[in-house]
Amino acid sequence: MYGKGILKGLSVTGRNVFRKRLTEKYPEVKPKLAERWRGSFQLDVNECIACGLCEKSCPNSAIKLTTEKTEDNKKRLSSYKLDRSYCLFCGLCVESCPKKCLRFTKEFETAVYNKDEVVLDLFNNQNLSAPTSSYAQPEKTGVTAGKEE
Amino acid sequence: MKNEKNYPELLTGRFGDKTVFNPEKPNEVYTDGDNLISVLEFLKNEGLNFLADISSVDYKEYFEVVYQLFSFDNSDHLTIKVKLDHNNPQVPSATALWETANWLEREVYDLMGITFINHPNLERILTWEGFEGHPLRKDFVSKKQSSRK
Amino acid sequence: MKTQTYTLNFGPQHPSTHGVLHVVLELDGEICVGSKTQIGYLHRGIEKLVEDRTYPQVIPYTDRLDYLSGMSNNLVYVQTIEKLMGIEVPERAEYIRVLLAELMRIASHMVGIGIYIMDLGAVSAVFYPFIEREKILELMSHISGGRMTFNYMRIGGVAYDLHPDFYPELDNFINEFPRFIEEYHKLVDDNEIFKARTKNIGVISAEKAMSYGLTGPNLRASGVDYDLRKISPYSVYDRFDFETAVGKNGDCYDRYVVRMKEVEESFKIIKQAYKEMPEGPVMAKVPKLIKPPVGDAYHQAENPKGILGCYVVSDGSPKPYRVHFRRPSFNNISIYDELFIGHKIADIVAILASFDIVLGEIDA
Amino acid sequence: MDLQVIAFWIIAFVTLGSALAVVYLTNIVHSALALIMTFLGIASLYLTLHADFLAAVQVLVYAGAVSILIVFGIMLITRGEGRMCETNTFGKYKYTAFVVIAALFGVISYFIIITPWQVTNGIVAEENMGTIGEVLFNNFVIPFELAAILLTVAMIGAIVIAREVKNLK
Amino acid sequence: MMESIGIKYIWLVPLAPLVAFILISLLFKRFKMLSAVTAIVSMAISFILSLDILRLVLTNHEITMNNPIEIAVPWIDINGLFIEAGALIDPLTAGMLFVVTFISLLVTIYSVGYMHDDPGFSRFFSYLGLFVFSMLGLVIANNYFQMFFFWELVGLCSYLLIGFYYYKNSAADANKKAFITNRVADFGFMLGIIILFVNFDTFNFGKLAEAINASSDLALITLAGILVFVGPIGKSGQFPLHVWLPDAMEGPTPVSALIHAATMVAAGVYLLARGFILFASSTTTITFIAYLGGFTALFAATIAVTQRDFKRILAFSTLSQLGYMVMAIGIGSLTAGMFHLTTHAFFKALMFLCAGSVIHALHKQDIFEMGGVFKEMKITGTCMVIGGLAIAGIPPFAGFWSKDEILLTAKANGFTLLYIMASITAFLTAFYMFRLIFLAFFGEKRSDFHAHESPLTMTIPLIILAVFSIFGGFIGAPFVEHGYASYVYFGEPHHPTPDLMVMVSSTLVAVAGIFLAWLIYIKKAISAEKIATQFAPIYKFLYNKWYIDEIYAWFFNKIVLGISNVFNWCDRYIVDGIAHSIAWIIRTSGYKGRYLHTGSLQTYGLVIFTAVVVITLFLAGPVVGGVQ
Amino acid sequence: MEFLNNIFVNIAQWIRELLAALGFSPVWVEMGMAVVYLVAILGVCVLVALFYVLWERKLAGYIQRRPGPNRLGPNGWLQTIADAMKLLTKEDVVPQGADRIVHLLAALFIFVPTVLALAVIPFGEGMAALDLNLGIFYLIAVTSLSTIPIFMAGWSSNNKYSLVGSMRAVAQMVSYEIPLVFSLLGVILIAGTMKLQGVVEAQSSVWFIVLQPVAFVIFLICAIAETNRAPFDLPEGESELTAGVYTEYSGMRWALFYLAEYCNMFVMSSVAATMFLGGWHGPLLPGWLWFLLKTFLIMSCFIWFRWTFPRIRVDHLMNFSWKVLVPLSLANVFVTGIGVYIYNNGLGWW
Amino acid sequence: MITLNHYLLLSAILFCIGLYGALSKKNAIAILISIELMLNAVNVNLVAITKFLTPGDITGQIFALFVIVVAACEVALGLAIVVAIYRDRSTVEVENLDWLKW
Repeated sequence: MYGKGILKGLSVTGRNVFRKRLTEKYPEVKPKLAERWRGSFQLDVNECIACGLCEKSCPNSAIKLTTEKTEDNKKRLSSYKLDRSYCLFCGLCVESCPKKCLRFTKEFETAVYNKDEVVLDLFNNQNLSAPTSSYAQPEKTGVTAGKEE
Repeated sequence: MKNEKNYPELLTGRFGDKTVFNPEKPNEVYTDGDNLISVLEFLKNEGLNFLADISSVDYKEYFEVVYQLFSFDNSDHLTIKVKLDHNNPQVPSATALWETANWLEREVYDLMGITFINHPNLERILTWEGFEGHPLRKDFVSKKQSSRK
Repeated sequence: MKTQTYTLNFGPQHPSTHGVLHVVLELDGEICVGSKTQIGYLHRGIEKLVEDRTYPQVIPYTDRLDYLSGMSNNLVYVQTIEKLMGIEVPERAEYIRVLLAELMRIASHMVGIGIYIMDLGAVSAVFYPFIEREKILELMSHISGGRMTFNYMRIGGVAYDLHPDFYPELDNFINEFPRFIEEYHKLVDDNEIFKARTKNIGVISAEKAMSYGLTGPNLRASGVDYDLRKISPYSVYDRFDFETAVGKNGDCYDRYVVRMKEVEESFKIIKQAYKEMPEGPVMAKVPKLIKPPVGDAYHQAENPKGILGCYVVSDGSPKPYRVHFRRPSFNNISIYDELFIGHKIADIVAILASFDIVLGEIDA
Repeated sequence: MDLQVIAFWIIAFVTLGSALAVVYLTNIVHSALALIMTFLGIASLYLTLHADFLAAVQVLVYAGAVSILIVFGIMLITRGEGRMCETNTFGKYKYTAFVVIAALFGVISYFIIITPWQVTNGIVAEENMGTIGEVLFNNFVIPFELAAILLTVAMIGAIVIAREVKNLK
Repeated sequence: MMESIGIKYIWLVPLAPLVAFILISLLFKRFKMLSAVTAIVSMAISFILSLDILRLVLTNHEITMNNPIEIAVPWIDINGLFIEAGALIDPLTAGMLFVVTFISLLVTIYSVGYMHDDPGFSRFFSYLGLFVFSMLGLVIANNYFQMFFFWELVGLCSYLLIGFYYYKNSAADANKKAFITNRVADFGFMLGIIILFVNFDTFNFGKLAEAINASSDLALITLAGILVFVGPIGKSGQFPLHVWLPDAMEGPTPVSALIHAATMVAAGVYLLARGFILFASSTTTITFIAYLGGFTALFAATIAVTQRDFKRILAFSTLSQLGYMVMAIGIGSLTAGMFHLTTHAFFKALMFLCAGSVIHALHKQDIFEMGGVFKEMKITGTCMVIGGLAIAGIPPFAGFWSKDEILLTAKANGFTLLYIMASITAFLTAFYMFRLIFLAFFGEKRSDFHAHESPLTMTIPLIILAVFSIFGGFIGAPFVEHGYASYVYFGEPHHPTPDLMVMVSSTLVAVAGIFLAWLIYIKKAISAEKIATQFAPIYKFLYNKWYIDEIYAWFFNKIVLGISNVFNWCDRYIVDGIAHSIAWIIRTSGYKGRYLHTGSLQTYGLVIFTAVVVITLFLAGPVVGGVQ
Repeated sequence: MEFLNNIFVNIAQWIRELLAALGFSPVWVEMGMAVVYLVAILGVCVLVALFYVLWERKLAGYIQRRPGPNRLGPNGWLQTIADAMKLLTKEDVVPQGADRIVHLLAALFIFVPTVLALAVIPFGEGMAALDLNLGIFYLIAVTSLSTIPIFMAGWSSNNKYSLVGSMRAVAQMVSYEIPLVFSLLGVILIAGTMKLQGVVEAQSSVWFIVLQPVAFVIFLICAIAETNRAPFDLPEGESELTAGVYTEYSGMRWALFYLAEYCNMFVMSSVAATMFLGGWHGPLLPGWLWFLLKTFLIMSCFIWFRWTFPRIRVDHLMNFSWKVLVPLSLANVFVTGIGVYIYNNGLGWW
Repeated sequence: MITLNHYLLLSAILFCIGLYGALSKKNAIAILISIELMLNAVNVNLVAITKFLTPGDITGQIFALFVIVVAACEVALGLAIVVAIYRDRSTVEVENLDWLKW
């Protein structure tokens, strides 16, 4: 019958009116982020050995770090800037960190008011209190590969 | 992957020494601009009726245009390569054989500056009309060269 | 009535050009008599950019080609390098790759179909597929941390093993997806208006499709049974039981039908890959610094939009000498100019949407 | 001041004003829009004359259909070239015609004024639609049918005339 | 009395074909079969209604020639001119209606086969419809005016049908010839009825009959009678206005059948019968009619003997038979004339349709190129032989009885000369008819052709007509009680007593004719060529149809043109001179004045309204003053 | 109950008496009442539009498994007011090439037919601002005017999308007016009056949707088309013509078009409620509430259709009107006529 | 008090405006529009005269109805002709449409 398809369509949309709404009420209800969420960055300066691997691994040269020699002739980080306007959030820097001291956090509200604030100064503002992501870090739970039986 | 037909043999039988093979790479054929169209037409009739791609490489001394031929019926694959003079890169257009060559050649022309003879509409496609130079050439210098070394 | 034709700039800012496609239409009333497709508004020069990056650093850029199916793009690129270097990938990694590629296909088709039908005017029809796509993106974020730009595939395998949270979510998805498929068929398939809008509109004959180098669902809708997963199976596709979706008429309706069928087939593959996934490592042994031997390699794979090809030339240094991508949408839309002629504006929108194009891929 | 009098003067003002605009404006689309206004004014004039049915017909036919037809006609023949505000200019008789028309108006109005009209103040039926229907289908049934045929003929004729002539050469 | 649907729907009898004509020409032109079916259905309706009328007339004895039913409505009612449109039903009309509709129906059916591949298929059927409409309108007419009206329509239709193949020069010439000749005759007819109307103030047959009976002005009636007779002379192809009829063969053969058998030429005879009182009232008229008819009969028969064209022979035979009918009426027997018309309609239609069938099969018309067709076309051949026997007057075929009645009447009424002429004609008729049959159907093939029997739509009408040609004569056979003569008569019904001598002699004459033909053309005992060379002048004279056409040509070229030249001169230099000078003045002033015409409508409008103002002021000024 | 039923009538009566008591002559009282009615209608217009804009967004959200507007006010119920405030305070942009006066006037004129039409709608027993003898005819005449402002808007914007949209709108509205009128004819035949009150009163025993189901469906379809709503929203045709007629409109004037669309929908659904669903008839609740409920039901159907169907193509649209709806509605009128004749005269007419 | 004269004068003015437009405008469609004005003026006359002179009778209204029909036909055909002319001549300025002269 002509018009049957139309009625079927109406029944589908009509039924959906009474189904559960899926929208997350965001500001009130925070989203549940994945363990490996790639949010903002944190750098544990104390752990950092200033090897510069992260700088080299960045495809877009978003990371600029400078080092200085300490008294005992050890390399030491003197500044660490990450320009998020260039950042692809590919995670290659985090992966390349031999000490696992550069980490993703689970922060996702990274909008800023001033253009300058886009550049993260991880040397002075390590942001260590932020919840960390498990990306390229030793997994906290069930790291073993394979399904859970 | 093994081809069903022995294209080197077929081509040699048809074109003699105008097509050059590397015995280690059985899926690669070198030919020159003059014979290109007849080779392509021959191969198209032999079953390689899918022109997947036309790409080009700037080897500094010379240009190379690379045609990737596949078949819609089986997994046969043959790469046709044409070496071009670096000063005057010209190659006949394959638009008469495949409509898809139209845009692919325009892209090559736009980005690599290789002229396709008898192309119906050889205009820039990805860059704008007044763009100077051909970006994918190794000697291309952008006015705003990227910050990267 | 003989009327004067007029030029209508369809795009680059237009709700139904899927981004910044620009079609200069010559219209006689509502009927198109001439068309010129202009692209490049989203050209970022990826092929040039990656010449300055090392081989692994290229992977994030491939995410941004067809940003609706980043995982599949990753896959093509890493497979090309693997081909160039002759690396064997562990079996588990291959299964993960297939699983993710097929999930990606579903996600991409969800957008393709949804936007397609939205462009025909049925706005609700875009939300239901997006709900399913959202689930897939959640799944992706569990394993890679990103929702659209994954950078998950690695030369020689995948970056990490699957996250434990991934499994229950996937179970959930597998349970709920069939209901969506059923509902969506009911909503769209038999709708008379939808059929009137799409049947016999934008008909592409098999010859035309082959000549224009169409690939993917657009080619198969025209009746050409060409699917790389079947014709020359890469990865481990030869181990799965699935069918290729093939249309008959090559019109807009068939393109929808083929996509829907393909989604169902992908779903089958996902279930199989999930069930049969072996244990083991996910990375092959690859050197720290990747320096492929001098030479070139071309590899292509069946992406959601069509065949994505990747041509890599190596000069033996850690950076690729030349990378070229055969972007399926780029080839697909070259038929537009011919196809639009004689159709009404509304049909043009339908045709445009039925191709499921992504401008990031077209403009590279 | 009677309400009716006020209404009449307002309507007369609007009607004649927009009629003047029809003629005076030099943009043909503006003229057409002013024409619609005139039609509406005349429809209200009918209302003051207790011709409700005719008023509705006036709105439906003139304002709803004829004006749209005219607008379509304008769209078909007014093309991009040239400026819209010069599409409806006066011809060479702008002044001559005015003189003649003024004289004509003088004559007409003179006769209207001097004619001793036999006005009878009867009461117009409140609902005259039924009456119109009865009269139309009894006394005027042949003109009515003829009008129907005329409309059909005109419609077909218009289609035939305006249709594109193919293979003329 | 009126419980007959035929009477009730009498108007439908002529109207049905008209409706068919309108439908076909306006709507069905593109649909071949639909137009054919429409035409056939309309004819069938007419036929059935006519049949019903006939039944009524036969069973109801109150309706007689002297007591017809008359149904009429006013047609034109202007001061002093009252014309009505109506139907007059008496046995004469009923019989005629039957013949016309019957033949028309058969011809129409036949045409479906005959015209099958013709591009003008639908056009043909639409013309047929119009033709039959005109004829039926003529037949049921109750007054001269209506009759004249339809008479002219019949003329028009014959023009259309004869010129059916208008792209052929000969057809175009033939239809012009037919039309012009008929106009000449119609002019006489028209004068006649005008005279009648002026004197008796009515067109109605019945009223006229009373008036004529009451009138004593013999000269007037004679004049009117002869003038009215001019009409039949033309329409029924009497000498000397017969020239169009043989040429009318240019039309499609079914049309020839229709014209010759039932419709056009019969109209003349029918008019004679219908207006018999007018002619009978004057001895001069009636005698003139009788002798003209007799002469035409003989004259045409002699020509027919020498002709070579299949259809042309039949045409001259028609002429000859028409002469018979006219003669029959002239000698005072309306019954015999109409009886012969009826039987003649059957067998002449039969023969024409046979001719059509042969021509359709052979695409040849010259009988000397035929021969032996009988073997291939058995049905057609048999039918043709039946037709030949009927026309030759061999008992018991239809022609015998009617011809016999004419001869009988001629003898009984004392027209001995005519009786002899008629007998000679009968002999010649039998001879040329069987000359035709023997040459065309028997003997060996004389040229290369492939004949084949015609389709069913063509043969079935043939068979039906053949049956009627065999048995149709019995309706008026002397031994039949209440035969034809009891219904159709003038004055009182009178049965001529059968005269065995006449019967035998006419039969013998016919048999002799057939035998002669057999001798010459089958047995070859006598050489036809030899006769022709021996009597060369006569043969040539006859072959060229007595040089009538040439006489006409000479007459018109020399005399009429000569007179015309005189008038031409007068016209050109005197009349035109005046006219031209006036025209010159006007043209010159117009030439100068045209500059006032700008072609701009607005200018005209402006001038008009200026004029309105000025004139209003001019005219109304005084009135206004008066009012004030 | 009785009180509730007549509450608005009583209020009108009270105002009338108040005006009279204030010493105005009857003429001026009538004038005053006209103003009151006008204000009431405009109020209804605006309130209804604001409510339905929100309801549409809510229902669309529900259909798409979203909650819809939920921020401003309780559960988002003040959202449209906030939007209206925002739009009112936005800059009134007129494009450079536009025909300024016509462009500005179009947005005002769009309301004229709507307000005129609402004047005759009986919201309850005796609750019509005007009760014309020619009610339905008047409605038809007035709604036929609504093409003109849309044309004005499209033409004056000097934008190709707008022009194409307005041409589509005009063609569409003219075409669908015919079946719309014919579908109402059946009801008029049965009710035997053109008075809207009379039509409602004729439905006291049985609603005309029972007697005229085909006409109701035709009316519904045509009403959607007349109001340019999806699936007949070609003049806007977002994915085809960006925003069609309204492309160049912004701020308040765009809001006026937007509100007018909802007002038109309200008019159409009130007509449907009046003509087919028995107007104010219904048990228990006051008449005007019944009326509003029925209107609400039809409006919800409009919204439901919009969020379910793809857009019809322009040639299908015209074909559908001329080849399906017009013959169908004519047949309906014909059958209804015969039915009414038989009902009135019995079958003994032969 | 509004009398018949008011209406008649109004319609006279309307008629004269229309006539002026018809005589002075260049654009053929403008002329058609002006003719519509004239027809409307006539209708006003008809209705007004019926109302004031023969109030019970509605023949005037019916006549006006027929005038409306004729006007609708006139517009349809007029526009068709104008469109046809435009197609042929690419202009609808009546001053250029003077093929009526010799």
